[in-house]
Amino acid sequence: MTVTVTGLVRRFGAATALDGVSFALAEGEFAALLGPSGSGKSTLLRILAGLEGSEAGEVRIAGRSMAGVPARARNIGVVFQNYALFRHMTIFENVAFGLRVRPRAARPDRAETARRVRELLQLVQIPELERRYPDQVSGGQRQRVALARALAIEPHLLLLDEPFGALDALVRRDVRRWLRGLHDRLGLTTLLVTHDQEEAMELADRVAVMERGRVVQFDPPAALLAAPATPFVAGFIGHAARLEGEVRAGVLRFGSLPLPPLRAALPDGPATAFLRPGAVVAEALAEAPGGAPPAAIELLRVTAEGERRAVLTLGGVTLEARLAPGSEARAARGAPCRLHIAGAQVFGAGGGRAEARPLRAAPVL
Amino acid sequence: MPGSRLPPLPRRALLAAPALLAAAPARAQAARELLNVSYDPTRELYRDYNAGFAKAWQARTGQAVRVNTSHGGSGRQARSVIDGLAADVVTLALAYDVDAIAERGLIARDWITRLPHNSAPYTSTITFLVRQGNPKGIRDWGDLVKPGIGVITPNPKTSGGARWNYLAAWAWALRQPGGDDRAAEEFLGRLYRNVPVLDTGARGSTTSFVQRGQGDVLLAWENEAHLALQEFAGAKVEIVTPSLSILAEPSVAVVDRNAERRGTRDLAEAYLQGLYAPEGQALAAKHFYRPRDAALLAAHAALFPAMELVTVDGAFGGWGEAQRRHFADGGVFDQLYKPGR
Amino acid sequence: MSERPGIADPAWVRALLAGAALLVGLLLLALPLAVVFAEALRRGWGVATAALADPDTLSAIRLTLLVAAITVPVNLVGGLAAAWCIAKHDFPGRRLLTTLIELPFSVSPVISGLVFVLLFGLQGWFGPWLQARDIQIVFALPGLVLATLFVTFPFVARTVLPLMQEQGRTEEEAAATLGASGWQVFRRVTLPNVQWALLSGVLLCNARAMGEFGAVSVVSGHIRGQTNTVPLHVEILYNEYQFAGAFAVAALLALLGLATLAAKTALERLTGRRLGEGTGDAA
Amino acid sequence: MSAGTLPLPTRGVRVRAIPGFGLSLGITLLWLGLIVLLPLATLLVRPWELGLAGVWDSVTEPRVLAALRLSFGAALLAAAIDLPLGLLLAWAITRLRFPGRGLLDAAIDLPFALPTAVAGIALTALLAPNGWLGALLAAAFGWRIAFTPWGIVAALVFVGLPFVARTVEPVLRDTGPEAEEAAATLGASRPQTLARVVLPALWPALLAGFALAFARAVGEYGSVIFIAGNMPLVSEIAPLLIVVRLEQFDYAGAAAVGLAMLLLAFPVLLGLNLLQRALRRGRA
Repeated sequence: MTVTVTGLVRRFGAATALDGVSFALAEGEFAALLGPSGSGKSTLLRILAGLEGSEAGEVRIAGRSMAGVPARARNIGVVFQNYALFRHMTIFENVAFGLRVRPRAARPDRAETARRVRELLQLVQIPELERRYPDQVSGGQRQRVALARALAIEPHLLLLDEPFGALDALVRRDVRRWLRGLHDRLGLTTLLVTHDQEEAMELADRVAVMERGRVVQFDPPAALLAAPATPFVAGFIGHAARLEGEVRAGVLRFGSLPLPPLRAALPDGPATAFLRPGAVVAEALAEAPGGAPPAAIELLRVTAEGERRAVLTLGGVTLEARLAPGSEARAARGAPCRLHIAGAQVFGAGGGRAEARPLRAAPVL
Repeated sequence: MPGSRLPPLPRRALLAAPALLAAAPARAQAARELLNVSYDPTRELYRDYNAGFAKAWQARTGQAVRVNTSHGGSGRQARSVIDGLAADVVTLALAYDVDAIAERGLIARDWITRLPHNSAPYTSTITFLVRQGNPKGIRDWGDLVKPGIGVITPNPKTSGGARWNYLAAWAWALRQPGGDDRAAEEFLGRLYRNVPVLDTGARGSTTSFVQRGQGDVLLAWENEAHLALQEFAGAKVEIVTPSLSILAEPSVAVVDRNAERRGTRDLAEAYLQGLYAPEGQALAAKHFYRPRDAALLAAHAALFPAMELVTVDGAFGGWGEAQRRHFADGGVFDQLYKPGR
Repeated sequence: MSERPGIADPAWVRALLAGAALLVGLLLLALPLAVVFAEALRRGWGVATAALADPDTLSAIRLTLLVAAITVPVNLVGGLAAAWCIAKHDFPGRRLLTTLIELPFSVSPVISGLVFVLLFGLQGWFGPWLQARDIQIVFALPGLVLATLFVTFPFVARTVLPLMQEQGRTEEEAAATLGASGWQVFRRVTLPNVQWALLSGVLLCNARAMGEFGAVSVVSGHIRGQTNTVPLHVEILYNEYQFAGAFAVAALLALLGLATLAAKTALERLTGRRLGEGTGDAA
Repeated sequence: MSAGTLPLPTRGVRVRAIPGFGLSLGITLLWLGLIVLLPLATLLVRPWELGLAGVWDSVTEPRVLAALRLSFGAALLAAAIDLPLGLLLAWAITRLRFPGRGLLDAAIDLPFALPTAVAGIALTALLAPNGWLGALLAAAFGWRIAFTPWGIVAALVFVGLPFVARTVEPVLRDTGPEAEEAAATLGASRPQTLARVVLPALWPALLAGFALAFARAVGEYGSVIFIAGNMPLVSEIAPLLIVVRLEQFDYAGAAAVGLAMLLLAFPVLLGLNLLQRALRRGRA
């Protein structure tokens, strides 16, 4: 089903949780709502589910306005943050709940209920657990129960509220891939709420980044990286380091910091640059060129992929840099180095954005 | 200043709880102490009498004396003495309760002959208290069993006064034409079917009748009836004297074992003898007990109308017999008492 | 603007429920209390204060305070020891011990008094032996204390034990690995964690100790000015037709109880906030 | 003594990680033994002075049977009445916002704090046919509460109310709205949610509260004797019968009634306990 949200506003006392949110989901799309805690994403999800009211704005699902439609009539599957499983029911009973509370006319009979529950438990790969109670299974299993329970009502839309928060890192990655696979098979329109950008980038077709009650950008993951719409997105996505500089005549300089100037198509004035770790290269030197060293490696770390990275502090900002090929042997804690920048996202004071490039082709790349 | 003195704790109590020594009161006074264990309706009488006795004793011997009292249902009080309540004298509702203590060896068996008038310095009887104007027209025992009459009397199993009520009714029924044990039992059965509230003690019954508005007639000690008239000035009740009643002889005795142990025999005996002295008799009359002193009784004829009074010994062969036959578990009372509903 | 429209009941249902709850509170809880105060003041302040200033009343108050002052610490120590031993250690019979501690709750107060008469009364097991040594237990302070101890026995253990169990043993185990002795573990680790629950248990224990009637009535002997506690004194005044006085003393007891409640509520508010600070607002 | 025969944990040696076990167990056993077990032992031993037949006759006397029936019946009824009332109060103070909520919260503990004798005379003054409420009920419906078994039930409802309310309250607070929200998203109506999600989660606590209220009510004395009317076979409670027997110097008979009360209360409480555990099965 398609979902259209227009101009949603929600306040809690003086605080504004949603400040005019608008977006649309296409049929069968897997979208993620990404934002730091307090950005209003959970409130948005609760309004969609009918668990929360809004002061202004409209939610349409499959073209139909949801105004005045209570949660129980919306047919939206929700997987809650802590799963909210019914502790006094077995896993079977939990999954069957949505079928058993249907109006008599629409209620499947006992055998049909059992068949559908078993089918769902098969689907989420825990058929052997049906007689257990929620407190008797692991976190990952509970999450599958919550999903099966939400799917049992054959929802138009599936909402997932930080569903991986309670899982440990290893399980989380497995369950994530499994969930995406499941979505691809079922084709259900799905909205995932998360504060974990990797999770959002890996799972979702499109990611809506939320900042202080607004959706500031709603794009495929690659577009978020390539063309962040605001400084907030640029900083939030991809662990970028934020550095202040000044543009003069199309060239960005970082004052006294030992960074090379960049070409940036922006009007003159102060500007903010976001440097992603992969875009900075440190070339370790045998000795400091002409007196004081321009920059010094503070420590070296190894990434999960086995690559060595140099960590430096410039003007109070921590920066991570790749090591230039050929200078790796010289890289050591405290070693002087020269920095090269492959590219950066730059935002001017007037709000303009530019992709910054080196003045010369970098010799070390 | 009444608040300046901690409750004097028995020394023995402190021995048993050494931890309390810190909290123990300084035994400032060397006053001798006497404990009178009595029953409910004598509170007012002994409050006055104790004060007078202490004064008289001090005048006579120079010793300060403090008389403590304990009140409750007569049976409960006897039980407490049996269980070790350190009474020097008991002043209970009936001889049976004193006998019970004597049976456990705390009082000499012949206690009843040690003081004049069966060791009962004052008497009383059972009368009726009815609502003002006597709207239900209750004049005598026979009226109590009429349908629709609510009779308030305590439980004879727990209240000494209630046993007097019961025996008085029984005695009346025996005197009626064709009166025999069977008829009396039948009569009492009907009477107790008219009882809506069976309190555990005489005071509870009076409260139920006067304060809570229960029932149409209260069977009460004569002294309690007068006291109720006095205490509940606005209560709108009046006394009805039945044609026949029972001579209630509240018994007093020195608890020999305790008096010996505590060295209070002289005090205890003087205390009880004082009840027979003119001052004691006057106080009894003041608190609506019929004094033994004939002249005093005659002087209060308005309060204590003459009526035919049977005695327990005469009509029931003594308390032991009456108790065994009527009030013991499985006795006549248990058999005739079948609540109406 | 409703807070949770998804599950909120219609306004009229909420109003109805709130109204019903207030009605129950008023009829069942507030009205009896109101009666106590209304009856106490029916004949004016003078009568009420005179009843309170009576020497017998004052000695009853002192006795009641004394009994509570002995009872509460004993049950505090015993209850704490029991809770600690059950919650922090493994031994066979823990369940049985827990049940035994709760036992006095299901025993009628009258029985609680009766058993001490059966034990220490003159006709009881130890009665003759005690009298031969001139030791008075029943119908004296020790009897009152014992009966009250019995009745208030489970209060402290019951309030503290669930909390101790919930908190688990890791902190104590950590303390043990750091070299603390049993007493140090208890004093520095367990006790601070349960102190508020403990205080609340003590307050309840104290309220019951001061208000106990049935058990104390059996062992008191009802000697005016000596073995009459305040609740028994209320009964005596009531039986003397001094209703205003009886209710005045009853009102005093009720006030003591209310003060206890106020202290407990204040405590819960305080601890509630403390807990809130710790967990933060996750929502 | 029996510790040696118990199977030890398979890991072999039992380790006492936390010190202080011996002392605390010692204090506990001393405290429990002196104050509770020794006195209660008399209750187990004393009745047999009558002999087995004597004890049997003593507790099967019609008056005793009626009193036991009344005590247990009134206690069960009162606890059953406390169940919805306590739930209502707990619900109101945890889930609703209205003026007077804080006051109501505090008032729930009143029966804990009010001495039973005070409660007894207050309720009698309130419910007697000429009392504030009693006069009203008598005039409006012709109901008599005080001095009938209903008076006993009223007193026991008062005494037991906080037990139910205070046992349910934390669970209600703890449960929070998540489960109810989940039920709503799954299509459950409000009544369905209450019946299938909220109440089942509360049952163990409700039962525990019921058991506590019942246990307290069965033995209650102070608040009942003033209001009961104390008619043998009709409104005489078992604890009063103990007092009555004592006053007849029948120690063994009094102890026999006490023993009968204990023995009767035990299976009821045990049953409630087992039911609670059955309902809690599977939950941590």
